[in-house]
Amino acid sequence: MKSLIPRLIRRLFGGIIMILAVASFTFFLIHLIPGNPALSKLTSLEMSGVQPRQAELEVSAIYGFLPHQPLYIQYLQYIWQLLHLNLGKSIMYAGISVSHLLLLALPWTVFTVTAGIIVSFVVGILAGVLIAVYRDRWFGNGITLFSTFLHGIPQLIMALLLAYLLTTIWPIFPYGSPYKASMTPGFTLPFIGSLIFHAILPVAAYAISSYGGWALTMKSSVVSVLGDDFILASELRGLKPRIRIGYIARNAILPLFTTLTLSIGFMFGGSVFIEQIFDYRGLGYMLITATTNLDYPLMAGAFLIITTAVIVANILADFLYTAIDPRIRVQ
Amino acid sequence: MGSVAVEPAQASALDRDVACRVRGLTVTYKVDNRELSALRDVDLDIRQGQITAVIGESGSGKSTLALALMNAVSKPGRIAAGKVTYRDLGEVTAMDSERLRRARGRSLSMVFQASQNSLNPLTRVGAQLLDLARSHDMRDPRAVLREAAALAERMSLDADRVLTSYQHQLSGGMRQRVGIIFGLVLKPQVLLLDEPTTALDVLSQSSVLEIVRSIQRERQLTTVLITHDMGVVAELADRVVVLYAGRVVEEAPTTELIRHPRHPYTRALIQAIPRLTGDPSLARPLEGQPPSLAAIPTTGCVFRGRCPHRMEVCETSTPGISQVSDTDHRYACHWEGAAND
Amino acid sequence: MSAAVIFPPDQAPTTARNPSLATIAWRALTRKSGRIIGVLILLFFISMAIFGPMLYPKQLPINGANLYAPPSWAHPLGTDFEGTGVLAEIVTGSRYVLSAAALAALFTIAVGTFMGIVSGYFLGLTDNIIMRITDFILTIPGFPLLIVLSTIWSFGSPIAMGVVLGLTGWGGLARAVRSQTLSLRERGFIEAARGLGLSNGHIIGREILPNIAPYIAMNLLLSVTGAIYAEVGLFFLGVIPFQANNWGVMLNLAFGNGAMYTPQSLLYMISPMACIMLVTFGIVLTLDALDEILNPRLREG
Amino acid sequence: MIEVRAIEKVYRGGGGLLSQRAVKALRGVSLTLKDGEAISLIGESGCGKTTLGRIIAGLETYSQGELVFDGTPLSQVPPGDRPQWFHRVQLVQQDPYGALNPARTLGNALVDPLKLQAKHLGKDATWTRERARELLNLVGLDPEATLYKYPHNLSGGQRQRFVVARALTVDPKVLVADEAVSMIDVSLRLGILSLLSDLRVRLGISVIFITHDVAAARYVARDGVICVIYRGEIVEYGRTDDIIRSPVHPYTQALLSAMPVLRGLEKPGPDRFIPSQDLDTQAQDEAGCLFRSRCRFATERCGREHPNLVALDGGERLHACFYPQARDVVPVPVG
Repeated sequence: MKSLIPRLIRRLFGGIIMILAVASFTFFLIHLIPGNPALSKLTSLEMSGVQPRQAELEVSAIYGFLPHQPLYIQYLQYIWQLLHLNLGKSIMYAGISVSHLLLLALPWTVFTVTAGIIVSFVVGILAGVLIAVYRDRWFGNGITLFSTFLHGIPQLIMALLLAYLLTTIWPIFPYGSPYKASMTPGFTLPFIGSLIFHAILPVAAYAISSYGGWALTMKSSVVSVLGDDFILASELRGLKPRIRIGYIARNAILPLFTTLTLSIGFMFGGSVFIEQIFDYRGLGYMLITATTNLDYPLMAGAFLIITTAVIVANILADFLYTAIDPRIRVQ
Repeated sequence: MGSVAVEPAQASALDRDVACRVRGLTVTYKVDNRELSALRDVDLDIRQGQITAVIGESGSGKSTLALALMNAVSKPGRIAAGKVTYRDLGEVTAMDSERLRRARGRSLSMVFQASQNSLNPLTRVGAQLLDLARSHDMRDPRAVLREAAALAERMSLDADRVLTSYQHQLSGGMRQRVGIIFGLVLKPQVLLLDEPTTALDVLSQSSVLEIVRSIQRERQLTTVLITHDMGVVAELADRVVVLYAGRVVEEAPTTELIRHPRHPYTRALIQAIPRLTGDPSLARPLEGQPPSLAAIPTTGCVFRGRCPHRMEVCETSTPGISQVSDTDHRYACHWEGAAND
Repeated sequence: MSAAVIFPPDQAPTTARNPSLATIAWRALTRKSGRIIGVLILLFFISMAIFGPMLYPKQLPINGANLYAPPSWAHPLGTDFEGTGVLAEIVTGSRYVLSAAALAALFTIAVGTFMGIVSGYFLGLTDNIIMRITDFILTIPGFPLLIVLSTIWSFGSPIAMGVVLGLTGWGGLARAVRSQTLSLRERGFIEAARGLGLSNGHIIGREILPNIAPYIAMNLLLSVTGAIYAEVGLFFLGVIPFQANNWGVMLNLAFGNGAMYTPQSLLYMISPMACIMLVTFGIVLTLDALDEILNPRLREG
Repeated sequence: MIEVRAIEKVYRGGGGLLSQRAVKALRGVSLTLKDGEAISLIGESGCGKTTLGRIIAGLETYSQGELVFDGTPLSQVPPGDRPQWFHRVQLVQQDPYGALNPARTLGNALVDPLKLQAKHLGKDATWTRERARELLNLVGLDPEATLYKYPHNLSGGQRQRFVVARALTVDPKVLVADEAVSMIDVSLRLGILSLLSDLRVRLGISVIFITHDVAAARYVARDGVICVIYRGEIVEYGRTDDIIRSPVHPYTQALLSAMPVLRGLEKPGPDRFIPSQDLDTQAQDEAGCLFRSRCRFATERCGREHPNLVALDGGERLHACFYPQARDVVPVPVG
């Protein structure tokens, strides 16, 4: 247990540094955008006859800093606002604060991505075990081939295919919104049912596009654990099959947690396509609409929140791993 | 001392003394569509209550033999012919998988190489002992833990600490002692030690050997010791079987073998051991390379490629078993000089 | 003592030269039929990218009377929402997709290998700095980063696109190459080379690189698939101005013009996706052969 | 001539930021090795013998002390010249499998350093080729059968011979062999050991042989010296025959006792004892004699005072024990 707390602190500290680095990146990004949007906004406000003081307040509210001040002051202003969870104001949703918009968007993404990760992880691991067990037979080879094939299909293609084939060609699932348009949102059974029904395809798109990876990784993990000395030892000590399977499963799943961190980033990255295609107003959707509509504060905010979500998820995955593996937990 | 050729059947004299009998054991591995024999036509008697050592270098088939004694040869290998029969268990080579499982770990137990990690890295030692006890339907699994703790104390280990440890918390010497605890805790009838001290430090090696020796004496435990190290054999074994390229080339009581080796391989092997006494320049290196599975000749003597006494007959005919008269000493060699020490 | 007895047959002394790379490649390819198919698929698409655009006019014709037409001799894959032939769009679009992907893969490999080897070989401060940057790049999800970058840098041309994808995509390779370099360092031969006074350049170029070359070559092909997905995705999202027709643009226009809602657009929707998947499939099959060609230990078997 | 003067090596780290712990691998070791001489360093793994060998071969730095080759201390050699300076010492590693690059032919592995040497000596490519053959013959390998192969074509014993040949390319004056036979088949070990002895006699190079096997140590350094190391300290030092015949430090006696007795040819020495405690590599005790917790002869004084390395009876032999007493622990030949 001794090494657990320092590790926790180290990881959290690293995460904060990382978020700060991303924030700095978005700050400088906005300055590098051709035409300096913040400054031109200020100029155009002043040209249209707004009081200089009033114009400054307005620009500062949108971007979180004042564009005609020295760069380091702007930077400090920006970070200071961030620390107060103020990400500025949206341009396209005029007057609405970015943090409010993103707070509304966050659950959509977190819900679908988490469901996608869990489904693909569970199904992938089961398939991986099957492949490993039947690896010299046609059944195993069949699943391997299938998994390799799915592994090769990117999220964009998977989402488009599912949407097009299962809503237009064979209209089995609903398409175009996260719940039935005629319903009023609320904690009612039909509404939640509709939410889940509409979520099947996007979650499937997430899950199928990363299922293959899990299956193949799990297969090689199981095969490598099967070759470990202690598995042979457990067989020669006559342990019951049930106990041996437990030994194999725990040892084989463990290394997958390190892959999980990479997968989380991949999933969140895929949200830009899947939310676009299935019309989910999540973080990815916000990022795309903000970018194409030149709403830079919203874009920067969405980017920052997506990255933060990934960093937080990584820290959680790391802890899960640490909690399960005694080699790290107990020194 | 003269020698006479004998039939293998005659060679095993007293059934009462034999705990395990191996007859005609041939194990093959399938490599690139070729069946290569790792063991060929091995006859062996493991004496009740004694330590029988099997010595051989890499490629001799000694690890395969260890697995075959538990009928645990796995793909791409298989037992192509022969029987392994235990006095108390019957023929393991004919058992179904459930009977085999019950025998393994309970009646026949194995201590693995020190360089191998025979423990599950994610579970405490004590929990794994309980798994072992439950797998063999012990009525009181706690009693198994108590027995393990007693064994640990005896090996000058801190029992409480060891039982609550994970594998990575134990040093190499401690792990190997824990391995021995796993091997002994269910009071097996036959104990197999596969290179029990290889990769251990000198001092750990000697204390592990000491532990094995004292427990074996106390329980009169039938023990098979598989090793490449003549020193370990000399320290522990009552009898030695010399394996070369999958064949038994010599078999004798330990002191007899070390004092009067007959087979040219055994002679060369003993001569190639650097020692602490005597003139060091008398030690002679062994020529040639150890056998590789793909290159073992199928006819004639397997050692002829490295043998200083090679004759024409060695190329064509496999040497039969000769017995040194009135002794328990057998060897397989065409060379007349082998009969004299 | 005759040598033939001492040496096993497969290790018998030979003064014969090792087989040439071409012979090895041919043997590896013909061992499994899938590998040949993979190479053929890749060759097909490469020649499509090189010669295909020559067959069509620069500006593909529009035909308002022939929207979402079924396959015909003139348009074997039917037409799109403007009546343009889908096959023509696929063929002319392949050049951009494949050239940008190839460039991106080259950049990724060059940067990733360099960073990984330098980091793993020199260790210390260099390693620390490079690994911090790598962690950073790996944590930030790739697509959102590319989208954000598109606001400050127009990477519509194949070269600019290749550079951007290369600069954002080297993290995984660098980390893998570093860990391979580290494990090679653990083995004695690097130390032995240093003890013999061989230069760092020699050690990196002659001792380390040959050992990770198979890995790098395989990653080169894998990066191609990654780069294809990335560029097609960016065009699909519409964050990059279109300079030329390509598969991503096709998907963007299809999606934006309502092709999603009509079953008649089946071929139009499926064709670019099928091409992307076919290229991926070809690459995966070829990788299998490449592994064997470049790995001296597998060659023997 | 190589002089090791009071060398200390401290490893930092272990236990994270808060509990920085220093591990003392070497605690002031001094040695002298004359040209053409053989010395065996013996001790358990983790005793510091490997670290010492690597420091002498220039593969590791030291924290204190001085390394002197032929009268020139390392501290006076400019850093840029050090690689060249350390050419005279070559390390033969324990693992002959890892010591060769699997992706390159053996010919290349031999020719690369030879090219450097050729440039150094002003020789041409013909010399390089001939020298490669000459070296392979010297270590008992057939050049024609070796040069075009990859390492995986050789057995462990052949690989180790090749590694020795490669070390000889730069005309070293010293070979450091670190557990050079422990990963090789028993039947081939003596061949490598006798190769090392032969090379020493034929080429006049000195050999530093690092091992835990006292019999192998004796074989290689039969007319040289043995140096026993425990937890980074020399605890006994002397002519090989003297150390084997009449060890005075209990640790040396434990190592000698641990050597298996070839029953039939030998019987155990009358004073033989088997220590039951393993080396605790995490041990933190620094006061008194470092061996006392495992020593059956330890007294109250051993816990208080640290025994320094002193001469036995004013002679060449050194020991670090308050109660030096020769014991008969070595097997006695019979018949």
